[in-house]
Amino acid sequence: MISVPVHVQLLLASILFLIGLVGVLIRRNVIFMLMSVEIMLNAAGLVFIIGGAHWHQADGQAMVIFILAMAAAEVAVGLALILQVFHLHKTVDVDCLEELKDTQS
Amino acid sequence: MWHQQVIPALFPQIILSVAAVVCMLLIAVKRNHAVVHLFTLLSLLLALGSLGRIPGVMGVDGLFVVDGLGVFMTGLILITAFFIGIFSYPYFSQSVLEREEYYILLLLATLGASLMVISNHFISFFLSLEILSVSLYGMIAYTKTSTVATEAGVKYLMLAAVSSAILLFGIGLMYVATGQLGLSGIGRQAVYTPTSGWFTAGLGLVLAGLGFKLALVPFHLWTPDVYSGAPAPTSAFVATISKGSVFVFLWRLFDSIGRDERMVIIFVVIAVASMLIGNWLALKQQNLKRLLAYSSIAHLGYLIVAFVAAGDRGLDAAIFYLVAYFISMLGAFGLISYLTESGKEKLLLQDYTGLFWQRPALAILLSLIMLSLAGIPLTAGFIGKFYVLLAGVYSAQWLLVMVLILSSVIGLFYYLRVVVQLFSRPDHAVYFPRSPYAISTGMAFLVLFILLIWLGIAPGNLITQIQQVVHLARG
Amino acid sequence: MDVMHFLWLVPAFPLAGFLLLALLGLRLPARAIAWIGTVSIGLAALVTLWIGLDFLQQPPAAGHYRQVLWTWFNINGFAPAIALYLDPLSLVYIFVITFVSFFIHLYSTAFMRGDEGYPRFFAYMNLFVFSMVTLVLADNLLLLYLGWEGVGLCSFLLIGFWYRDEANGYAARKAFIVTRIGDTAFIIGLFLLVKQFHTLDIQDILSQAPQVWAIGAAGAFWVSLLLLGGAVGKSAQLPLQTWLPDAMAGPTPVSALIHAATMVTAGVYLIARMHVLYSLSPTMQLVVAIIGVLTLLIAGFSALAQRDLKRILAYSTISQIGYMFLALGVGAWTAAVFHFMIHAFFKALLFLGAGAVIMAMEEEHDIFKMGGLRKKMPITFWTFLAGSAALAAVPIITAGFYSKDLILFDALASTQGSTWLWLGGFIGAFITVLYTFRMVFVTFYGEQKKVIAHDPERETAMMIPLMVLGVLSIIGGWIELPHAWAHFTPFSHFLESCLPATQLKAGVESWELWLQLLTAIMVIVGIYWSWLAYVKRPALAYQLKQTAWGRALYPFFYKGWMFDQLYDTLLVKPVVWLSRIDRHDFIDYIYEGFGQLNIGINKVFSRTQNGYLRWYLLCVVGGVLIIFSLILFV
Amino acid sequence: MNLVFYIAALVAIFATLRAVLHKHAVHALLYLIVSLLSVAVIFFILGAPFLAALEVIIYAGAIMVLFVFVVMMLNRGEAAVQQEKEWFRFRTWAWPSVLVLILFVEWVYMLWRGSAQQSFAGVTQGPIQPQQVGELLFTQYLLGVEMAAMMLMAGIIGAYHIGKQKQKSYHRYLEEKSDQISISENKTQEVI
Amino acid sequence: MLTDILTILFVGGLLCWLIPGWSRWIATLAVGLDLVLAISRWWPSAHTAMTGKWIVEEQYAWMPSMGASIHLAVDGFSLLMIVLTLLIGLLGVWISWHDQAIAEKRGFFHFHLLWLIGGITGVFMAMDLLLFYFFWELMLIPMFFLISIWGGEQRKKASIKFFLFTQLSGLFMLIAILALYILHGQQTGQYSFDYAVLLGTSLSPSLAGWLLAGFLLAFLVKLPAFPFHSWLPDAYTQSPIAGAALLAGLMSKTAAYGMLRFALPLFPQAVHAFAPWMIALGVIGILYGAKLAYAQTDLKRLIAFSSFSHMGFIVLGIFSLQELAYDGVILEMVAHAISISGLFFLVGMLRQRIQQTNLDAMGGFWEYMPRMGGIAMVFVLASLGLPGLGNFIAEFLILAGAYQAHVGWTVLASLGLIAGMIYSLVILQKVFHGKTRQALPGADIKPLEFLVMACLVVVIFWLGFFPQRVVQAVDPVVKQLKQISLQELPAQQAHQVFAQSSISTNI
Repeated sequence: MISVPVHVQLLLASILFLIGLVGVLIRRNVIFMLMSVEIMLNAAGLVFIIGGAHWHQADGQAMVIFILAMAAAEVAVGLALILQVFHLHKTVDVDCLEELKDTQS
Repeated sequence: MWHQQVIPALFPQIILSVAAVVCMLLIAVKRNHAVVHLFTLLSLLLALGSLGRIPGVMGVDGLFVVDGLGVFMTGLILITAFFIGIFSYPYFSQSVLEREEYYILLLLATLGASLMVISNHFISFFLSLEILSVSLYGMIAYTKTSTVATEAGVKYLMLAAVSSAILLFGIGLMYVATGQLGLSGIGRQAVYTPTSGWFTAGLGLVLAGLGFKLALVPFHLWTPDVYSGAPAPTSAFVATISKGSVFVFLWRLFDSIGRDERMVIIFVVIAVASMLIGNWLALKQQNLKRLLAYSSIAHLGYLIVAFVAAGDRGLDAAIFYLVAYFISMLGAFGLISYLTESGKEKLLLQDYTGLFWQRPALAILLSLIMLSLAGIPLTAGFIGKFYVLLAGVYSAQWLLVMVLILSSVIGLFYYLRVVVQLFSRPDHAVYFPRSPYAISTGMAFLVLFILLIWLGIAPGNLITQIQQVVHLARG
Repeated sequence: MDVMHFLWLVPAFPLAGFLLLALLGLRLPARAIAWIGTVSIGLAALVTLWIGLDFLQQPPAAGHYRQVLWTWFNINGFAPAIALYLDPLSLVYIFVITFVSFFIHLYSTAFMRGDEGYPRFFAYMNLFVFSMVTLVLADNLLLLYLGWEGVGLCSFLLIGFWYRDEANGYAARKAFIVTRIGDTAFIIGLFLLVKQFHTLDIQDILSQAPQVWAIGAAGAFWVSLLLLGGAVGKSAQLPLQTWLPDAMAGPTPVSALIHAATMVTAGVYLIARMHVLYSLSPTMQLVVAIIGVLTLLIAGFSALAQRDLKRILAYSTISQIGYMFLALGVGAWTAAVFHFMIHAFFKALLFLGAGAVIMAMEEEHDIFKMGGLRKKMPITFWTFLAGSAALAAVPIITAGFYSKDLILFDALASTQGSTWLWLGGFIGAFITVLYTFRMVFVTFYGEQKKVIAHDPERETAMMIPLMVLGVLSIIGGWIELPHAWAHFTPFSHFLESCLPATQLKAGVESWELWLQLLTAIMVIVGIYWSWLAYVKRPALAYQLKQTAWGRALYPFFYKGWMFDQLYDTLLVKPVVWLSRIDRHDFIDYIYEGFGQLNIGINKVFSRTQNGYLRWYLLCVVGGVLIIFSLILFV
Repeated sequence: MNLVFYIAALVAIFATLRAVLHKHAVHALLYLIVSLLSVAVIFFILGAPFLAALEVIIYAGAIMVLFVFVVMMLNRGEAAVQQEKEWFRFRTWAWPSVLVLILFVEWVYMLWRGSAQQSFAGVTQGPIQPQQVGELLFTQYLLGVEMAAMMLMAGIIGAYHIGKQKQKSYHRYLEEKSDQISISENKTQEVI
Repeated sequence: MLTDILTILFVGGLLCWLIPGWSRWIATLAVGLDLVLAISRWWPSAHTAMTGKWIVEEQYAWMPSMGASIHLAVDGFSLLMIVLTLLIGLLGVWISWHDQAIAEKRGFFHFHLLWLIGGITGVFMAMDLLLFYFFWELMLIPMFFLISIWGGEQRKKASIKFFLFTQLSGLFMLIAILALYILHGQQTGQYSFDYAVLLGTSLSPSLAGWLLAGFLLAFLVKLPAFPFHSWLPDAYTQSPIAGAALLAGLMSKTAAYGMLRFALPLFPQAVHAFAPWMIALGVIGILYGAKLAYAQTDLKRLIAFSSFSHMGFIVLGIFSLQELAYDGVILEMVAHAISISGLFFLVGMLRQRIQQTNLDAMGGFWEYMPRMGGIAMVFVLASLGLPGLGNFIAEFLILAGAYQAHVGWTVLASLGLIAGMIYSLVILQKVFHGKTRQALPGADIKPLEFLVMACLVVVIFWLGFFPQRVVQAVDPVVKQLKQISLQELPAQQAHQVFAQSSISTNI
């Protein structure tokens, strides 16, 4: 098969993960944030695949399947919520959601 | 593999799953709030009753381990869910929305939590966590016409998703390092690779993910927003069940991989920060739900003290503490639910001014809860705190013990502020509604009241019970 | 039946009187109050007389009598008892106390008539007599201290008797507090004694002390110093003399009883009682003598400048007690006690006379606004003159001559005496003559300046005490004649069993007559000078006041050598200032500061809860970063 | 095969970066799909053909389509791109990026340290076949599958409840206005 | 009998709450009955020296698995304090009989009052350290409510401040108790909170020092001693009269009791190392408290600070470790409880008449209330330590005892006698003397009030002239404490207590 060392593979996963993380942090559009979360989940899945490959186990893959299911469920609820937010606020700007906060007394 | 005992061992969880499905069918047939409510309560009771049928300690497929700890916590979760179910009825009956789905989500969330406390494997843990989280998204944003509930939902969803991703990445790294997903397997492997970079990095990420669920500093920022935005019964759920179950898994995880010295340092830092910052944040808080949120941050910090103390004593202490904490939080959020008037929750402390002069029983209950949270004798909270301190002193965690003391005094300040507010004479006439659904709620309050006092005065029985449970977990 | 067994009645009668008046006083008619108040003291006096006669006829075998009423408390052998102890010294004292008190009470029944505090007055006075008797009869120092504080309390209550005037309250407080300063020294002395002897029984201490301490031992020094502190406070000696002049704010009978005749001599009693300790510490004895001399001089000069009749008498009292201290200091114990007794007679008399004058003058105290009363108030004048003569120690005919002369002689002739001490006493005596007769001449001679509104001479109850005391002031001295005249000394003989005789230097007896001659000349010169300055040529006194020295010294003397101002600046003002600036307790600010600190921290952290989801996420990332850093770097 | 891995990796990184940074939602989604496809390739290379297929079908197919739907529903067009540009300021992204960069350094350091302790030189064994995965899922992880079902049920109910809009009698042009009124009412009620 | 006393109080409290109309009578009955019970055991035992250690002892299971039990026992000392508590409690009920300030929710008031008395009584009975701590904290709750519901204008702040101080310090004691429990368990294998069991635990000097510090902190705050007194003026002034009397009169005494009963016997050697510091605190407290008292313009604050000043004597007495001083401390506990209650009752009566406690509003009241003035005088005199009243004997014994060991400090402390007089006289003179500020015809003391005050007056004179009864009753305790003074450490070792700062390795 391939002889790319594991840590390089993990490096790839990490880079993808962190790109996703940056995306969550810097985008004000909720849809983009959700997308970035998907990137992160995908990167996490990649790690399981790497692990599964190296220990030659199916467990890693099983886990990724569950991750997929979870991503689907989360996206479903997430998108519904985004729609509701847009419905209520007429925007997808996450910084507009700041009604809940500590009021300085 | 599958054998006959598996089914009785998982009776409560199976009952909950079936109940969720049946509940959905009930709604499909005809929407009726009362019926669904009663059905939910009954099924929770049934699940609780089925606990007695559990044959004994056993593992299931390597995914679960049904031991004393798991059974005890399942029972606790079911009872708590039962109370939340009771409190949901008056709360949602005033709502204009469809109310019935809430109970499905409640059942599912309870299912997730009750699965988590017996999880012995990362896959089962991850899935139960997600059942819990996904149900909670729905529960938090349930009153969807409210901007705050939606906002709370979005915040919780985003943060939970990110933390899930972090958690998953961490699990992945641990998997890469050990090739195991079961806790016992990881534990076996961890002995050989205690300082492995991948393993510790993974563990650190897992810690961050769990820390988020437990709302430990610095992953705590969502708590007040979610508590105050979500419907009061949901807040009660988030504050109690969701944290308690994750805490149990945390305990199992570190029991199997051992408490590495560096990890202990991290926990000490987190505990100190949680205790202090949680209490500091609550100090001048005027919003009761936010105040409870901050208080829960601090309380989880206290729990971590018991966690760091480890051992049977630590587990005893942690479980007792959880029980006391659950009772207090349930009562507090129950009262908020109960006093909610046509969908409008009484959030500000000043809304409670003079409660004593109008509804003395409620005021006394709430002050007792506050005193319990503050850990004052006569209440369950005192024995809990005493127990945690005992565990801390026993393991010579002097720093944690001292911080616990100091921060609990900071905490006392705001608890007392609430109490004083309840008893102060109002400037103008105040009116607190008498909910038409007072009987069941009132009974629930009475039970909580008695429990608070009883556990505060004569905790002997429960302590013995817990000690047996802990032994069962080991044996 | 042993008469001595009734000793407890001496304090019990005044106490019963006090309790009756305190509990029922508000309901009783004035006459009943007067009866209770006076009769209770009279009974005590009778019992005293009875016991005293018995004591003289059949002295107890041990020379004293001890009556234990009950054990106060007993802690591992340290067991002070409520017990009475009668020996010649205490007998003299209770004799003087009960009799003088009786007459003053009698006087008061008339003097205080019509005052709204009539029952209160008699209640306090009875309580005072009880305390004073307890003080004197106490068998141990703790009980003595009880009486000691009790008389202080009564002094306080009676000085501030007319409570509506805040100045009276101030004077009362001052008296109580200043004496308390001395008392504190006293009680520390008691601690020392407890530590040393594990007992407070006076006789035990006196018998053990010479065995434990050699002469000049530090222990004896400290104990006697501390006890002296108490004595100095109560007896208004230097440096705690400042309260007495102000104490004149009380009703005049009070001044007569408490602030002249009895309480202020408690210090003398204490030192006489504990004389063994002072004998063990020659240094302290010298200190006592020096204090006495300085006090008598300072007070004498102050008296010279006063205008208030009662204040003159007050300074005079201080001065005369100075003589007693001088006597104690030179080891002339009996002389001190003798002077105490004589002084009680004539000073009580003088105060009572002054009271009558002031009553006649409608509460006018300034002697320069009086005058010419000689004719209008003959009884008062003659008795007052008798008292003044005794105070000035007019030779041979007055009791004061005998007692004071004895002191002056002993100051020179005793083994501890010296020329300087004598000289001080002698100058003091001269000044005494000057201010006494200044007072007499200004008050009773010259032209009348005010009409007498209410003639006290019509009050029999007031005149009887004047006359009795007047007689005593004249003849009282004959029980102790100078050695140079005759060996007739029954008084010191009587006291011999408890107070040692004065140790005289060798070959001094021949001086005594010369000294008496000198004194006699001095007195006559003094009287003449006073007559010259205040009757014959009043301008003389005025001119003297206008000289540079006069202008400098007169206000200085008038203000009692500025001691009040000194203490005010050194002690009172700093304390008051400190209290004022720290009224709210700076410690509290520290704790409040902690509170504020926490609130500040709360504000900081509260800012982090700003509601922005992306910030929350950032914090989660920060958390991961922290965990990683902890893993890597710890 | 190594080369394929590196190429796929570079593509994935590039596409992901574009997806995260792109101003236009639909374009970004397309980039994301590219990224997912290249990750699928890597899955394949790492011996997980079944998962590679699932990645393409479910992730790149189903889930991303959901996103596209929502983006379309919101239908915000050029204005949205403009707004994205406005939102994308220096102070918005500077600090998070710095923080993540630091995290990245620590992260890589830890991975590198880990590799020093545990060295795995690439994948040596053959791929894990779908039937192996299936067997596992239907034996040991059977309960996990059940749980996933429950999780999906929760998701569906949540999404259904939140996403369901009330029947309204107004014309759709009026809807916006009435919503605004309801918002302001809500705001006054729920202000904290 | 001990549980009976507690049960009567707690049940009586509940009854008061449930039957508010009769609460005053129920409270009177409950406390009175207890008082009779307690006196019936104390009076005979005070006559004769006791033979056994405890007069009454009872033990029930509580948390058997942790070695905690409901172990109640009393000796002469405890019973004395219990009698005192119940007496002042009863008088407290009576003095607030017509108090308008508590007219609302009177039943609830009496509930708290009885539970407060119950808590204090429990503290004096508990012979299990955990139970002791339990009662120790239990006292706070009713007190907190008494202040925060029926208190004065600043009641919120005062009640919270009070609670925070006492709670924080109490937690330190809890830690010390737990550490002691664990250490003893590790040494002997017997995990128990029982006083008798823990008494002989052997500890290294540094460890004993730390544990003692934990205990002392709680006691010094509750007493309060010098730097920990900040809560006192607020709490004392803001609480209702019966509460203030119990707070100043008895809750502070629980601290002194705790030191004598627990802190000293448990850590006899560490006590020697601490003694000089504690004495310093005590003496500073005496003088500083007196200074603060003098500066006050509010009568209640003045009395509050005077109480603080007097507590300094207790600290001084305890830590001088002398027999005389121990007796003095116990007498001071009793006498001060009586006198300070009297003063607070007095303030209460005044406030009922003029609706405030500011000294500037008072003056010349003697004219209208001579009887009350006379009674006030007794308590003022007690406060300034006039012989013949209980406080004098107590302070004398304390100082005389302290003098045996610490001359310099005692001399300083004696200055407190002067200072005490200065502020005490202010009470008398500013309230009853001086110009009449306002006419109060018919304001003199009422029969019930007179009864209450008369009881206190009688007791304080009784203490002044017949303290032997008390001395005899507490003799065994003093004998036990006397042993402590004999267990002196070598000076070098005592030094190490402070030198070693960390104990984490020792457990």
